[in-house]
Amino acid sequence: MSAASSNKLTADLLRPLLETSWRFYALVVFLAGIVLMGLGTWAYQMFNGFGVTGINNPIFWAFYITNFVFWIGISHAGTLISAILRLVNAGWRRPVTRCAEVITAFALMIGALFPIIHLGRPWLFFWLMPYPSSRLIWPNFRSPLVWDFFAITTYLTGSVLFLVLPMIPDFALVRDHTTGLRGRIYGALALGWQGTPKQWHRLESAMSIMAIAIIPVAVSVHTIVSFDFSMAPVPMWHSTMFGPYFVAGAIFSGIAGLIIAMAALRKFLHIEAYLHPVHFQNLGKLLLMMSLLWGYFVFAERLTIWYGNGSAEIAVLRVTQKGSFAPLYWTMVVVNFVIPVSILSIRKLRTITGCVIASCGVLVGMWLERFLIVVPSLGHKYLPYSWGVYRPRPVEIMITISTFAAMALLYVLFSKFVPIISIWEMKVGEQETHETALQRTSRVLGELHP
Amino acid sequence: MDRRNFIKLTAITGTSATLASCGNPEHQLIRFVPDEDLVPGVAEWKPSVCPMCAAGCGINVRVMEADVETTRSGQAGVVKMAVAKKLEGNAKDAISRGGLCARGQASIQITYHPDRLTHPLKRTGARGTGAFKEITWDEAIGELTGQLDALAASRDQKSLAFLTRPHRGRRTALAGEFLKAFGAPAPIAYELFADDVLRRANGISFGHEQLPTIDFARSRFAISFGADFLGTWNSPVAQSVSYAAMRQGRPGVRGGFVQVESRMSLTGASADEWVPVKPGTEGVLALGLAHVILANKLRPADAGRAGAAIDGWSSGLPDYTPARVEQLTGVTAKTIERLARTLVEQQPAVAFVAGPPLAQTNGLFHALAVNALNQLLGNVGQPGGTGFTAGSTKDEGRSLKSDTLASAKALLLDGANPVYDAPKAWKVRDSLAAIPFIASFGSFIDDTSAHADLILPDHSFLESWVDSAPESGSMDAVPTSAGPVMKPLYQTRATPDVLIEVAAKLKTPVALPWKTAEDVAKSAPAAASAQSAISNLQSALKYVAPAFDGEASQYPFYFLPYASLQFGDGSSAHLPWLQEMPDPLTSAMWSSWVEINPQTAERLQLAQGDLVDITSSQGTLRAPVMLFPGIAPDMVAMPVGQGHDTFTRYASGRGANPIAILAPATEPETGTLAWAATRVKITRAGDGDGRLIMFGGEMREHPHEHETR
Amino acid sequence: MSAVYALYADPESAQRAVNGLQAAGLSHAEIVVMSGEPFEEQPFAQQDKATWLWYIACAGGLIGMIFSTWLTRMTELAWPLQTGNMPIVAWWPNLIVIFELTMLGAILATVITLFITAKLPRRTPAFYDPEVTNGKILVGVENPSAASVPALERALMAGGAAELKRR
Amino acid sequence: MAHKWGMAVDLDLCTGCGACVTACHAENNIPTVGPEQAARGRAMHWLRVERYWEGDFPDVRLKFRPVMCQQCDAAPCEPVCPTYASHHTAEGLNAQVYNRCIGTRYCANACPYNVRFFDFFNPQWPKPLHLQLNPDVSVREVGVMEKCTFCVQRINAASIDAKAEKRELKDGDIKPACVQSCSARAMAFGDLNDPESEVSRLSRSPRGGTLLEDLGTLPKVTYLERQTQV
Repeated sequence: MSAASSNKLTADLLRPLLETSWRFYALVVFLAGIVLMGLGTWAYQMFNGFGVTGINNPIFWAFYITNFVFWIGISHAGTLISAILRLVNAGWRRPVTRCAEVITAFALMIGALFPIIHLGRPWLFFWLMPYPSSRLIWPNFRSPLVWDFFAITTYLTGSVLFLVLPMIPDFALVRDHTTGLRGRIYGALALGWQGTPKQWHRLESAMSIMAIAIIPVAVSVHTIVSFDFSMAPVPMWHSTMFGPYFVAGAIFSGIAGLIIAMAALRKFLHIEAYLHPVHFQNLGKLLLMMSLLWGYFVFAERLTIWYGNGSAEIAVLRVTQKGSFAPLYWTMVVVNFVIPVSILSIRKLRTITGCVIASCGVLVGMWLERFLIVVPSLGHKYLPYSWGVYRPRPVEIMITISTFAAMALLYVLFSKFVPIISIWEMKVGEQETHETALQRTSRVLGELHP
Repeated sequence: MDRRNFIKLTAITGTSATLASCGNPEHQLIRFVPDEDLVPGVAEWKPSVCPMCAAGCGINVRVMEADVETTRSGQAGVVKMAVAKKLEGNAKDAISRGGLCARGQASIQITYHPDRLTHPLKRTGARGTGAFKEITWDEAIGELTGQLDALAASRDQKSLAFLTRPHRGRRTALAGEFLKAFGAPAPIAYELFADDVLRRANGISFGHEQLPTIDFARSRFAISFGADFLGTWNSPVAQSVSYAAMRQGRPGVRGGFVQVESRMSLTGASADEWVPVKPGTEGVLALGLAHVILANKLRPADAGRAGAAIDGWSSGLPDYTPARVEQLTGVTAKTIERLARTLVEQQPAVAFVAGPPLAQTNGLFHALAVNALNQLLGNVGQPGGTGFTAGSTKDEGRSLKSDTLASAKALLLDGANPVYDAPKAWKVRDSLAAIPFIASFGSFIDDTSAHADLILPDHSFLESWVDSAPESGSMDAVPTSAGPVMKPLYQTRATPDVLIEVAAKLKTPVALPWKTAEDVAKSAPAAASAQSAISNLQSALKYVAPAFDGEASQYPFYFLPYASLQFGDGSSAHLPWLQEMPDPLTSAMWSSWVEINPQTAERLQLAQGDLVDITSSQGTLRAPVMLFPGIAPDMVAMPVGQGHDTFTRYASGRGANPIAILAPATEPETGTLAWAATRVKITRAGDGDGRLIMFGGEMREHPHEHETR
Repeated sequence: MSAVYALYADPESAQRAVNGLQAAGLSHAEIVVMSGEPFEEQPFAQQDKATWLWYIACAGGLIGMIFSTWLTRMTELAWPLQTGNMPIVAWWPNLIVIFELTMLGAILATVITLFITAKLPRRTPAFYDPEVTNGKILVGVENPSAASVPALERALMAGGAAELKRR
Repeated sequence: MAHKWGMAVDLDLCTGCGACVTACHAENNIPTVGPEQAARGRAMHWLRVERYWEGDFPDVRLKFRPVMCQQCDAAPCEPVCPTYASHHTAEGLNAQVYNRCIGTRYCANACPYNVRFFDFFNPQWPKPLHLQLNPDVSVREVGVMEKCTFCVQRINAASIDAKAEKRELKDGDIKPACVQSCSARAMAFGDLNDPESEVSRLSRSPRGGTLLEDLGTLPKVTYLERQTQV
């Protein structure tokens, strides 16, 4: 490719790093404020006891676990999607992958925080980790919460590396385009990258291996999250389809999150030239597919329960669909299925705006879905005398809101300090002709089955 | 490992496996618990008597050493002393036989109540404001003797009134002696749910003016007319023990049990057959059963005095044919026939009555009618029937009427709380206001003692000598007494000691046969006076319809205030355990409520928890709705116990007091309050505001079984 | 250190330079190439392709599997408490932990190998030119013997270098 | 042979009087949470008496069922605990080690009987109510799960006394607070491994059954169905 276009690309994608408007600071201060309030609320909860939240007997899990599942779900945006796209080497992935992988890393960090926030004695959370302690206590590997610990650790490590490795050449680039302290910092981050053929080869093979490794891990993570529920003999939790159901839901909400993030970046970083409507088109199609898949899962689940007519399950089914949870339930159905399907299945409507609208709905809907999995079942277990109701209180609401702020904040800061679109991959993309794309695809697939 | 270490261990891990865990890593946990958190100790068991009701259950008290912050001779500090830890029924006691009801279990909190009075008090503010100041015992006793001397000086001894609760054993006897010697009238005993009507009836029918002891254990069939004998009536623990023996105590024999009432009580819940009747017609049903038995000559017709008390008995009760009884009671003739035959076939069978039926204006009739039926069944004084415990005493006392306190110039309060549990119409508040001097011996400031000028707080029962002479509950019950199980926590004094001291300090001292509270408790009761008491009836009784206060057109609902399982007549509403104990039938905690039949509620568009105004001719109160399938559609019921103006942090201003809106109707023969003879109307006052607190969720085990999916 | 190199605007001329240097008798280990992006098509980009990375990843996975198998079994036996009527060593749940640690092993092995073989991280290299990240391709020789320099320069120029640099 | 502690509840005798509920509070230092917290569903009753209405007036019946920890042999609450705070003891009890509990509340969700309770706050005993606390039972701090222990402190006390007197435990030596307080003798406690014990005898009754049997939790509390007069 011509040096000119290469320089233009570099300039465009470095602009966010080099130029800073007051809006950026305003946004950061605003978000940081909310995050601090959230932390304060958590401290308040720890100091006064869990009673300041709305949970009660028998509804021992509510907002926090809902958020946990929600954020872990969102985390499936990136790594999984970008890994798949890398493997099939979809050309249009290049501007998308990094935005996606960042979501994964941050969403995982936030999600992994909730099991700790929700502990009665959070200061003892480290008892979940296997280490030789003087108490001679090891964690109980039969507990799905311990499985969570291992799954999330693996997934987080994997995703962060998956995100960071392709950033090295871009750090080198920033290093060469900046001076002074900033230059030295990026220089350190670049790890002395030169760009010799050997380095390029190693990097690319490593990425292929990671892509292959990360996919089963991602699937296992949300399956294990679903095990948190399906291992307990609780009506409508104890289900064999929860694994795939949760994974589908996770990818569903993940794509929605990605679309929104991309639209935001496109708007605020003025990189319309690199995030084209076609990217949204394609992601929109993916979202449509996942929406249909989700609908299929929900139907399969509900029909089985309804037809089976087990008294405990029916009680939960009834309270969600007809009872006090019905408004939430039907809202979920509309925003998760009716709206996305009707918008995205019409080509004309599958615009950036259309996709964003659908995605916002899906985020709300998927949060509700998790809430409707957690709470109604706990409130309606086998002995009706012990049924209960749940009302959230300001504490858990505040903490929930602040995690969304935290996500936004991290994202804003990241796109400030790292090229949110992988510059070198863009260059490769531009030099790559259609034929070579095909050859490459076949080669990568060849690597898959040596 | 010795007991001490063991207790340490359990204190730490709070689980088993501590013993098993020698060699098990679990004992590693110990070093993570700071030593000061551990309270090792060894238990000792001491006998006492439960004070919560007149039943007089013998209990064992678990006593252990503890550090107590207390004041000894003006010196505040921490002392090691033996304190009570738990109350359990005494297995050797004829009444409790090792069992103890919820109220009994919770009575330990009387001793440790944070709002218990710790020293004598003198009123500073206006009466009823509860403004008091601390004084010494010398001042307090000086004040009391001064007031009594003043009465004596003005030759006005008879205007000294002593207000207590019935059946408080030797304590009442002491008061009686004191008053007699001082020249004042006998003590006034008041209790809302007193059984005077039943005692009178038993006097008439059987010559025992006393509550019956029912021998369920050897009975094959029991029919109870409104008696909540497993919950709140008479001697629930003893009756439960004996009831259990009737049900499962004999191989191959399971005694049957039918409950006749209009609102399902705790007892009704255990019945094999629950027979709802129109309020105030229970006696008619009893005579209907008797009619069938007589008409079919199923049993010898003679029912002695009991029969003679019923008009038309000798002629086979012509007015009580099943058909007519069905009209009056609402119980079908078929049921009456069947029940009558069962009563005769399942011998020995026993019939008894108590509670709401006797709280009607025609209460005595119901009691006599059931007595006659019982006599006809032929098991009075027989195994499996009713008997009368020997050796119980009858209080020589007066009962409280609307005018009893009018003449009083000085009033001594000992436990009774009429401001709370007497109908407003009696104007107890006003009479108190008119009395120049009021002294209370209570351990708490309650609705009544809030009006006192002087409070001389008594020890708690665990700190004092106690005695009991059970009136019923077991045929082999004997009067007993027991010493204190722990030292007093505070600057309190045993009321008997106070009375004795006052008696001696009066200008013209009053001679009492006792020197200390111990003597009083140990002294033998006066020779069983109950047996001798035989009352007679001018003429045999016939059924007259009960008179309800309030026109049915204007006040469409019967209003039933019932003794609550937790609070009885409200005297234990200040105990947190009982406040938080879910009511067995409704699962409500910390609340009062009005029970309404779901159909009625639907008609009035009332949902669970909605607020309603309940209005009688006497006034209005507001309470949340409790849907209650076990109550007649034309009746509403409220538990007594909540709605205190003043009764410690746990009960003050909580809920509503149904007694407040009762009409002052009385049973003519005994003049006791007919507390079930009021009618009310209900108007919706708004949506629920969370004042109805329930522990339970659904009230049915399969809530939606009849609905389609 | 010293180095002689030239910067090229397009891969073809860079390739010509490489060919020239090889003609001048340099082994391709001596020829240094740097680019701001991988150039799959050019022969000079094909060197050093062979790698053990795939096998090392599998080995890492195996280590993870063995470790986790030992960990789960060992801890369950070290703390032998009955729960829910399950065996002390409960394989079903353990398999989940084993799977996760297997994957973790593979991932870590891959990344570590990457860093080692690509000689990362290291200090900002002495022999480097920021122009590389502007799309230029660097071809040169490190520490050339003074005698050979003119020959090398000729070879590099033959490639049609934009500019020739020496340090 | 090791003991296997079990309980039998005769629903034909249970009158629903609630004495057991209060006795349990008195024995096990269960805090009173007060009206505000009770309204939020934080009331703690290790032992509750469930009541269910059947039918409508006038043909209405009421059914009581005391429900405490069923001490399941295949307890769903145990394996889900990440720290072994909830585990099975040699004598078949579901032990709950408060010190080891970090408050995931997973066990409470997994328990089909809803008999596990969470300390939402540090318990309060306005002085001198604290003098009543039973020193044999630890007071639970905020953030941990607690539940019926079959009055393990009494089990251990009796075992120690028996050991001291160099004898075997006899049937009836151990009475948990609820069993002890029951006037109607509706509850029996003892060793299920001793076929002669009262609890074993009752558990074999044709009226006997366990709660939510189909879930396969193997509870050690047997309920004897209520009889009806024929």
